[in-house]
Amino acid sequence: MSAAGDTRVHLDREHALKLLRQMKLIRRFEERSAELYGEQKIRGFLHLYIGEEANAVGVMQALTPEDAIVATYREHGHALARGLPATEVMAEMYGKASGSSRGRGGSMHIFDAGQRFYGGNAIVGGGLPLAVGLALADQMQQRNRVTCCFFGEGAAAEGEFHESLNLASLWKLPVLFVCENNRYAMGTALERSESETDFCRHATSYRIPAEAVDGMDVVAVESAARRAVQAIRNGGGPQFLENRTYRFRAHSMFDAELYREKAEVEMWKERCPIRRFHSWLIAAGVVHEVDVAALDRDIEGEVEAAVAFAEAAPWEPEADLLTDVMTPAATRGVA
Amino acid sequence: MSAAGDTRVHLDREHALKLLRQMKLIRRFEERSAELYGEQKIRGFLHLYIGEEANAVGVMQALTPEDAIVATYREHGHALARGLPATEVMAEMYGKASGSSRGRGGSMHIFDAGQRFYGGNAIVGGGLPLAVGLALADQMQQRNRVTCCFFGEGAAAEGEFHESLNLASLWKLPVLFVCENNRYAMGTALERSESETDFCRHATSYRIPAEAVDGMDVVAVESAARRAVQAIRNGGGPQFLENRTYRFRAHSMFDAELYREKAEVEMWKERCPIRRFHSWLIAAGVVHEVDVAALDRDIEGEVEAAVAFAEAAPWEPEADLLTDVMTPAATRGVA
Amino acid sequence: MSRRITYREAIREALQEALRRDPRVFLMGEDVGRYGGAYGCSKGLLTEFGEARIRDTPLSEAGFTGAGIGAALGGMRPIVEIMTVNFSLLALDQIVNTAATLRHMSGGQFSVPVVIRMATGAGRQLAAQHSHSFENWYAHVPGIKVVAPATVADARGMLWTALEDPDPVIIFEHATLYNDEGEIEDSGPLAQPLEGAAIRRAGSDVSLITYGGSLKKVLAAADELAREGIACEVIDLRSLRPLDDKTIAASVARTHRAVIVDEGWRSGSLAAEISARIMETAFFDLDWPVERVCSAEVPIPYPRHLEIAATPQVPNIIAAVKRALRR
Amino acid sequence: MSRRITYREAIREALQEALRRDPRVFLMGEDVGRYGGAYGCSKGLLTEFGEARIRDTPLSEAGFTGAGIGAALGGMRPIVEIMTVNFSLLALDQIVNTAATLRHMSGGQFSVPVVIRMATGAGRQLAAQHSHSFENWYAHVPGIKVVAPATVADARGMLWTALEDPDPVIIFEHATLYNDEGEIEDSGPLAQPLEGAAIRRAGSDVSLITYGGSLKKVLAAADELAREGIACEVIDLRSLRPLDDKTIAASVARTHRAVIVDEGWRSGSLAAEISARIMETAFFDLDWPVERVCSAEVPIPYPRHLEIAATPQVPNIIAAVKRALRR
Ligand SMILES: Cc1ncc(C[n+]2csc(CCOP(=O)(O)OP(=O)(O)O)c2C)c(N)n1
Ligand SMILES: Cc1ncc(C[n+]2csc(CCOP(=O)(O)OP(=O)(O)O)c2C)c(N)n1
Ligand SMILES: [Mg+2]
Ligand SMILES: [Mg+2]
Repeated sequence: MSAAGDTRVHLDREHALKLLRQMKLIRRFEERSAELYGEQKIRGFLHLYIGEEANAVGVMQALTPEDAIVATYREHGHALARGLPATEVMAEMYGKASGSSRGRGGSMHIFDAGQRFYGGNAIVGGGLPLAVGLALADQMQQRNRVTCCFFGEGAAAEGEFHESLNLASLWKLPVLFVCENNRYAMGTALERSESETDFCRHATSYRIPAEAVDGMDVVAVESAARRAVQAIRNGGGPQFLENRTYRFRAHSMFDAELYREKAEVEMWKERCPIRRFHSWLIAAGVVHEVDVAALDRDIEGEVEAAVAFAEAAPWEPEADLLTDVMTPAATRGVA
Repeated sequence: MSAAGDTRVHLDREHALKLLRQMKLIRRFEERSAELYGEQKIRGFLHLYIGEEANAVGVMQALTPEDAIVATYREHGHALARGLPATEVMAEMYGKASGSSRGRGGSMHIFDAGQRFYGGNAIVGGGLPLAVGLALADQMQQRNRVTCCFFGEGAAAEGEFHESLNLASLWKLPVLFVCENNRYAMGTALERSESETDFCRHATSYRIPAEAVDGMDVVAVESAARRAVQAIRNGGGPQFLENRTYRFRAHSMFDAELYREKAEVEMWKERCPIRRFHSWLIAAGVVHEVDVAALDRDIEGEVEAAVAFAEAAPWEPEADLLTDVMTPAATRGVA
Repeated sequence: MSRRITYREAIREALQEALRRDPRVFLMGEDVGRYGGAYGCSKGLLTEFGEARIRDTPLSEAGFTGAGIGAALGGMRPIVEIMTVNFSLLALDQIVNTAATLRHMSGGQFSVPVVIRMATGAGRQLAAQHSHSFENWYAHVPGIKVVAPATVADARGMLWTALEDPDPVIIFEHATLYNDEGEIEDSGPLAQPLEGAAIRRAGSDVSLITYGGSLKKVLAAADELAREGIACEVIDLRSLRPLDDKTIAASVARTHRAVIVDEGWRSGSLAAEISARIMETAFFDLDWPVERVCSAEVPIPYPRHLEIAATPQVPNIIAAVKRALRR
Repeated sequence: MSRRITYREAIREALQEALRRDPRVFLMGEDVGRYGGAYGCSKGLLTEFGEARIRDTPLSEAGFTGAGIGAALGGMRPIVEIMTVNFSLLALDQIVNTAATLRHMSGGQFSVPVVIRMATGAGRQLAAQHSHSFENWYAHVPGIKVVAPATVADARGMLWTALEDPDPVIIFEHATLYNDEGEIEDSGPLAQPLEGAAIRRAGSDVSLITYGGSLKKVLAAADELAREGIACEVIDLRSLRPLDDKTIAASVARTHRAVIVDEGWRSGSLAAEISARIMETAFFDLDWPVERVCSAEVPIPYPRHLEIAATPQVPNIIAAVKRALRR
């Protein structure tokens, strides 16, 4: 692993296995979630991150526990990569009281105060101003922390994107903007939503340094994130990454995928971030197939344990429906 | 005057006098309005355009009666330059029933359907989507018309600016965006509201061709507007002008102007678009002092006639308060 | 000739008919084209009408709603689809400050014939940010009309009337209705009036007043109550602005009791307005205070049992009726 | 020791006190710094507290309001000034979908101690887009508190309490109040509770219920009615969410008649909610239906006589009271 301040990726065996494990955990967790959705254990909207794992995993390597994360409704991957327990994330997807958000949020609203994981925001673009504010709080309190904000390329058309980037740049706030450009916003292809499809040009129009990254390559993502985070910590103000990636699955479980060609999906699947990294590690001799097999067994166990945990977890009692709409009087003044 | 399709400015005597007259009319009209505000004849907010006259006047030369105009709350100048009768504009400022908007809108909401003058919009940024829609209607109905949208540089920080420019570019709509950069949004200097103060860079980040113009030079403005409008009529999609200008007066009649130096105002006043054009015309021998003196008398008469008209005009009867909240049944289907 | 179709099909047919009938009509919104609409209402329309008239927009609620308003001013008849009421907050400025004000503020010079459709409501476990009911907010604004088709026939018939209306019309489609089936009379005129409430069931004991997604719950409650000998009159408001005071007052004059069922949060709900109007128009007819069955004042939670607990349900309605009848 | 200051001075003092007392407090919004605030409330504060804590923002209502919410999450105590309620529509998504939902939706993990101040109301001839009253909309949303200081003492005292509150608090300042003068007691505690209505005048004939900018009109009407021998009880709601049902119900139980005065448009007004609550809590005490005096349902016009005709005025209030008393 890399020491603080070092922006290079040190791909030793330990770190390589960590990256691979996190990506595989997300993949397996989500495949299982899709099954559970079919079984109606998980309800509502479910947006899978499958295909995009390298982004959350790569970026998180550059962050410390003091940094903050703001994500979207497609955030299981970010939550797991951040280190939220798979058990609690799965219980949240079930809507159980042991879930990350006491089950109230479900798949789209995973929060974890301890991990500084600020959701789980399901209004497209809505998380960006929040990230700006978190960074402002850090700046005003002279804390050398980063707020990392993930959003899709579709969000870039929203007014809140524009206002947030301008504010962050104007006030030189420590925000890492990570645009996960998976080429579609639901069924709307990038070219139909953005007059300028090169997001770095957007970012630099606010004088925010930007870099486009291969979002199917976890090492490339980690490396770019480390550079960007270091620039922020050095007082360089906000930084922007455009992670070029792809979702292999439908937008949500309701999506018939009428808007893209099977061939395109297949082409991108060829670039699967897990498969690619795996092959490369084997070829380079950093890890061996037995390691990977062990990892797979381990992950399988972790995911099944998460499912078992969620199954066994209690529902929040109906009597608690109205708790925590407002902060209870007892805890006031503590916040 | 220039023929359609010709983007050069033909500064013959007639055209020169027209430009000078329009600028002077606006100036005199507004000076008189400020007095009338002091006399409480005009109430509410009053935002003077004094100093910025070259922009409305220059741009309007490039437009035909079929084109549409969308402006802000600082729109008396645009209204007069568009050819709305001073009488009706003044009556509107008084709130009289003979006003452009039957007196209901006042200074901030001047409308004229016949002139395709679509306000008079007092929500900063709010006119931009409207302009996009008007242009969309023209495009869909295969009418070769332009919609010209004026807004201040402060509006560029609003989300609606971003969304509108993106839409206009994406759909190649015939919109001329005119950013009147007078360096302040109320008391907020440009540098405090925009991370990138070169608006052409904003425009090009949506792939909209842009040009910065000396907004204190009516000929430069006319010339740039003609080029931009021609590009639009030729199917070039939206175009953007950043008109660099300055307001000589306070933001509104309530403003104590704590936020800028007298010296700065004085420096800009040196560049007064009317004085400059006047001197240049005299020096070049295009017009003579007698012409200008005649113009001044004429304008004085026009403004005083407008005031007299407004004074004599009736108030809308209270009984009509609720008319035209909805379209009356009788006129339905006509729209 | 009558046939059974779903609410979704009714909307699709209505869209198709409008697009065929009037070249000025076009549909725009997020994913209305290639995706076929978030709720599938416009599936297939892109093929028939092409990209210009079935217009996918970027995620820019304020921008494209404002563009719809502008296009209406420019002579088109836009149907703007805002995916759901939750996202319409981003477009509210354009609707309130431009669409609703333009006619009056310009002294009657302009009409704004834009139709804005959006899905609304809870019931699909979509949690706090995707389960709002802000019909009451829109119904508060002078200068617009607000309707909530609760039946397949209204979904089929109100769109055309809305398009013929010179003023902005907001159509609320409750998200739990799209799969529901209903009868359509093809022989008669399909168009349905925008205004006027409908009595969906006549009864003499109590007036149940509701709209949109709650109608089916109210009808179910009325069925159950009928088995206990309680005759409910069920009023479907249909139009939320303007409200049909006459139908409501006449019903209450007959029944002397009213229960309003509204999925909005209770405080400041549309139900409050109706209660206040009954107070004003039928106070001396009332034998019992008007009851409201609304959503609990909590962001709607994800788990099924809590979502059910938070929103009006048949048992709450029955209980309210029994309170009103002192049974 | 008591002294007379204006409502504007009261707010300025309250801001100053908060900024001095708590280093986590800062003020941000359009033109709060160099300009001194659109209504002059923060004049001079930039000099004392500097740019970081008196933070001028670009015209980006959604962006900076959301940033205030985020800063509150991050441990600060932001006071966000949205120039007026009219522009707050642009920030509504952030307030409703983030500030109001975060605590519940996260299972109680976060509090959002943000204070959002904004001017509201008509009365200054600012026409359709600058004269809104959307207090009712905010009062509809669970997860936030909404207050409307109508007196100088409340303007001085509620801000600090709001800042001590762990949840989002929206403060509405009616634009016609800033120049009004009132007494401040410097000897006692300056802080005023956020919740609870205040009886501004006791009386036994009718309960007049109001808030914010309408209070002075209601008090003037009560004065005039007193001369005719009619004793009005005047209730200033102060808090619009939560509402103080007890004070209202107790008053109506004494007077048996109520008139609500609310500058919002009538349909879906806050007055409707209060009327509905009186229906629910005091129906059998009522001798006459609750009356509402609200704004006419029209975008507020610019000319003085029409603005007056569109909004509640002393004569309308008097007429409503007389109707209620059948005089
Ligand atoms: C403001 C808003 N508008 C619309 C939606 C519905 N919606 C949810 S996700 C989505 C697509 C977003 O695309 P993108 O930002 O690219 O993220 P991705 O889903 O591809 O990760 C849409 C339109 C929403 N949640 N919020
Ligand atoms: C959305 C919105 N926010 C705030 C205001 C208040 N306001 C009116 S004009 C103005 C400044 C606008 O500056 P700019 O766009 O540069 O135009 P200028 O007045 O300089 O012509 C502000 C803040 C408003 N009318 N609308
Ligand atoms: Mg995407
Ligand atoms: Mg400006």
